[in-house]
Amino acid sequence: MIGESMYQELILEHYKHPQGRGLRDPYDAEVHHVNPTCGDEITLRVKLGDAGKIEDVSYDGQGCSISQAAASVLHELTTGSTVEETLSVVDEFTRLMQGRGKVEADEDVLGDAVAFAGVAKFPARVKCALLSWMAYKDAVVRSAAR
Amino acid sequence: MIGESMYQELILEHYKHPQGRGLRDPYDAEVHHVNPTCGDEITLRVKLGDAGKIEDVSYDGQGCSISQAAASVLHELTTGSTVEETLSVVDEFTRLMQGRGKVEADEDVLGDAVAFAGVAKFPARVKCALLSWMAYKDAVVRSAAR
Amino acid sequence: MTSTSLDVERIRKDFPVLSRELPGGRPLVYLDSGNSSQKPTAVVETVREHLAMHYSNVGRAMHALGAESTEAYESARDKVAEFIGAPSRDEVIFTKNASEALNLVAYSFGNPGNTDPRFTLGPGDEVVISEMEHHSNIVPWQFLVQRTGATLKWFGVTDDGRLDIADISGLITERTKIVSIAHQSNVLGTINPVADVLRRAREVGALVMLDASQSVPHHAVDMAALGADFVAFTGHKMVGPSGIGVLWGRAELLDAMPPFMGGGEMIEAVWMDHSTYAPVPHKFEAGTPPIVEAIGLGAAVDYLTGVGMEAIEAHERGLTAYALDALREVPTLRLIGPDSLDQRGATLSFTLDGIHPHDVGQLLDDEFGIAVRVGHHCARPLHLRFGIPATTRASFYLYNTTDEIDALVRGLHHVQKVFA
Amino acid sequence: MTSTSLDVERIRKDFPVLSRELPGGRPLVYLDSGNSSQKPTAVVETVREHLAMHYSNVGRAMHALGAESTEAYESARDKVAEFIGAPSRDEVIFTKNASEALNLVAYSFGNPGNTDPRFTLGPGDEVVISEMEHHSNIVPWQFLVQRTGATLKWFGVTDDGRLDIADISGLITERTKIVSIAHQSNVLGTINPVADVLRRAREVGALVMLDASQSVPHHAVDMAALGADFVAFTGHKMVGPSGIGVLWGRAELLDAMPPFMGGGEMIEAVWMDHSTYAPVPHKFEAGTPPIVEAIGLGAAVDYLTGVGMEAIEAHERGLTAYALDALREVPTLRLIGPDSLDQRGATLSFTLDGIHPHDVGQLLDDEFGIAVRVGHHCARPLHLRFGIPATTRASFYLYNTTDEIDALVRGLHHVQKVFA
Ligand SMILES: Cc1ncc(COP(=O)(O)O)c(C=O)c1O
Ligand SMILES: Cc1ncc(COP(=O)(O)O)c(C=O)c1O
Repeated sequence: MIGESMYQELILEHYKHPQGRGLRDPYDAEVHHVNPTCGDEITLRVKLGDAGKIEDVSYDGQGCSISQAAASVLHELTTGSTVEETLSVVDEFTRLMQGRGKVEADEDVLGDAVAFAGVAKFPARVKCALLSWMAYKDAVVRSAAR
Repeated sequence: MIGESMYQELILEHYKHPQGRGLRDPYDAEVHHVNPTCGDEITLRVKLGDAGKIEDVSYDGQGCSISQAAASVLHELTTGSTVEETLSVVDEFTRLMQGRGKVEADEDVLGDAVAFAGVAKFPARVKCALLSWMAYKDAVVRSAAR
Repeated sequence: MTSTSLDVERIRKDFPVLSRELPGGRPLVYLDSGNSSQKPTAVVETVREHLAMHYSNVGRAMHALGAESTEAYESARDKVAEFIGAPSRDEVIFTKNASEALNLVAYSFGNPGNTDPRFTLGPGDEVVISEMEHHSNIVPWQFLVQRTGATLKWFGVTDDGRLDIADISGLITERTKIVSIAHQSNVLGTINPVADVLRRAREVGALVMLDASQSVPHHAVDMAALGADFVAFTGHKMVGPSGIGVLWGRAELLDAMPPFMGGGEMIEAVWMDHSTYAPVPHKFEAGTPPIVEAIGLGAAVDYLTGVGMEAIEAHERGLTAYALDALREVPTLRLIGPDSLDQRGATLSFTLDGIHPHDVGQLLDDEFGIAVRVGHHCARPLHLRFGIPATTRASFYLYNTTDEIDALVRGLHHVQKVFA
Repeated sequence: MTSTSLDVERIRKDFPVLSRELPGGRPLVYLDSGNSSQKPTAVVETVREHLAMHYSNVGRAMHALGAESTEAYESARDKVAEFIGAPSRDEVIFTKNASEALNLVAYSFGNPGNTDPRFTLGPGDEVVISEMEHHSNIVPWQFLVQRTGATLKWFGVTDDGRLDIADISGLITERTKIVSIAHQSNVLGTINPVADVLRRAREVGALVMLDASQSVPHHAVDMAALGADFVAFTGHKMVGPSGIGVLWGRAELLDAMPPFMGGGEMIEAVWMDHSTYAPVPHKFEAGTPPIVEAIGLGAAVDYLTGVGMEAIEAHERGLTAYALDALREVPTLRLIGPDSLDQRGATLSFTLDGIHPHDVGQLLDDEFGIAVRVGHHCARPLHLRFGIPATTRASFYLYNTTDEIDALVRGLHHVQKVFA
């Protein structure tokens, strides 16, 4: 077992016990994203609250443990934060994932999401990890546009 | 200086003192061949005699020493022999040239033309050596067809 | 144990990476040769030695190094020609990979400058492929029909992973200009019934291309006996270097085809407004070719010939029999492809209930150093056909052992435990 | 002596072949780097080590070796991008050589499936090249106009070997879709006035491609500063392996172009009847790429950067000055190309009265181990322009010395004696 194993306990935990899974009403925007190369899918809803806060992120989907766990972590990190805060987390997560294993993760910003650092070395898996996060960014833009 | 130098004395001799050079009348067929990759050119005439003998091979051309010496050697080897004999020399010469330096030359058949053995290792020069010989083959076919 | 005349322990010593330790002290269990094979020292050293001590451009250079490189490069062509039983060495064209070889042939059709009726293509004409093709034998033909207005048709695949030739006469018709199918599937392992396809194609005057990327590395394949018109394969899957592939074609067809790429080496003479082209094979080798890579491929076929293609085939057959048995014992494992040894190679793709192949592959690697391939293996339509997004694939080669298959089975049990 | 900050004796030790003895005990005097360069140990060892110990397919593989290969391959892209000052790494596309890069761009025009007006091409549209181009920058455009009915036009060359831009406005017009010229001529050594060509092209909205095969190896070339739309170059001329070339293009153009070859790796999703494509650079990298070759090119640019491109340029400038002087003393020698240091690289082509270049080159090699190139150097139209079938060409690189130029001059005197 190597130090940087992709399957951190935390990822498996989120996979087996996903947080906030299921599609909930009401919502401001719903998006459906697919990764055509591996068939991973996610449907994701965003509900904005007061003072630029994210009131709820609800989702449903299918795919590998990385894609599913990433959605669960996303739910935890975004719900209750301001839109602005969450978008900077998304940016940091994207930077980490696209860094090909050479980027140092900022734990303060990423929290639990640092568990995905090992994924960055596998380009084919990066898309799995990013699927829900890209869907979230998309949904936020759409809900803000309403 | 390496053993298999391309510039055998004999080749330089033929280049500096070409045998039978110049176009002569009468003739049965005349051909003009060009090597477009290096610009070598030859005009060659064949006169058939009695009993299937080659009475004269006359030629004019321009190009590198290999192409010019090959024409001179060709003149020597063909004039006075039967068409059949000369064609088997052409075949053996072609085999040697296309053998990429791995074919053993048959000295009995080739005579002076074995001096060209070193050329076979340089694909770009093989065409120089073969130019007049291919022209000769072509001319013989044409004169026989008349 | 497999019964074979191949000494696998001795062979493993020829492949330095096989004794490597992966980070974290894992041994390497390489079961991904269908994706790309490992390289024996003989190939690595040939590449090194040529690059370091004999390198120069080929063909055009007229000096000692030029002669050495040209001689080595053209000898590699001889070796490959002999290895595949090509009627003529000039029918062996070096490309950068199998994909280029397939694209080269696809681009030969429907070129407005070429009037040879075998290579004209337009509305009403048809191209036939199959549902089990690698993307490299699908997309070039999609491009072709998009450019020309011709129609693309395809063989289906049966539930047990065979080419469905039930309606071969309805599929291959007088309108068919070319049929291009895999000789052996890179997912199913299926070896396709080339003779049946050829027979029908000949009836209607269609050309036949085989994507032999998965067969030439594993079986003695003879061009003359095979009887196809074009065959593509790739060096990196047959213990050769990356960056080198092969197109074999019948000389009279290659002669009739327009050139594909233009540039140095493929010309006879160039004027500003037109050019004439070199004879094959050079007509299709524009620019400086993958010189050292071709030479490395020559060393690879020498190596394979030294071991013996029959011995390799027998060894892989033994491994496949062993693996088919062993995998049957893994709960919920579903094999995608033939479950008998009949007309199949050493490639086994499967699913495990409720566990995504990405997770299977990554855990096998993470925990045991077992390298398998997961995903759609560049054959997405085949996976759609079976209603699954992805499979896990183990593929064997001359250096694999039954111990490694045991390790795979143990690994799969572990994966099932982790995700239980 | 040349004045330079480059320690040529130390550098020569990095290239094992330079201390090699040729058959017959000749030392090697390698003056043919314009054809293809030699390889330093750093490159050879990178290739060897990767092939032997870290090899696997890239991108698609999800295991330890796959990660190592992918990381090394994509790092090579980073290195090349940085080396040429590419605004984005995704603009660096790996091809098999410069010829493929040029063909790729030429095939992007006039594809019936692509309606982007920058890439449509038909009767009335024009493509502009020049009379000094390498065949690889002529023939692809001939193919293009043959396929589409467009017109090919070209810059002439002045008597002193410069691009004749006197009538640039008449040549590049509103009808011009693309101008493709050499950055530096492989025969004349001339460095072309890119800024003038770009200015005119921008006025009329034409795209500009540069064949930088002879400039990138020898000068610090910066894509952003250069301002062209496409740039092609090739690994084997810049101390890299064979089998690898580069196309750089502006991202927004690459995005707008249709794919060239189809296959694995260049797709996003494939159905039997259509496909969607991956973003650049992968969209243009069909099939298994030249993996180890790209990694070797990465080591090559590391090596060049380590020596310093400015130092290399200065060293070559010194050699060129020395050679221009030295060759002036050889009776009847006629230089084809600029005889001053102004806007020229370290490539010198010439003729000797009454002696065919083939004989010059072969004798230099036979007797002294001096490797020069003879012939038309894949630039036949340029030779026709000067009314000669061929030239002898000496081309220098970072490892050449003034002693080697002295050897060349002695050799030429000898050649003249033999053929006197
Ligand atoms: C100016 C120029 N363009 C293009 C090429 C073609 O490069 P390659 O043979 O690597 O495709 C060369 C070298 O052969 C060249 O010198
Ligand atoms: C059946 C099949 N065809 C074509 C290819 C493409 O080969 P390459 O990637 O070398 O172009 C592969 C392997 O990737 C394959 O398995």
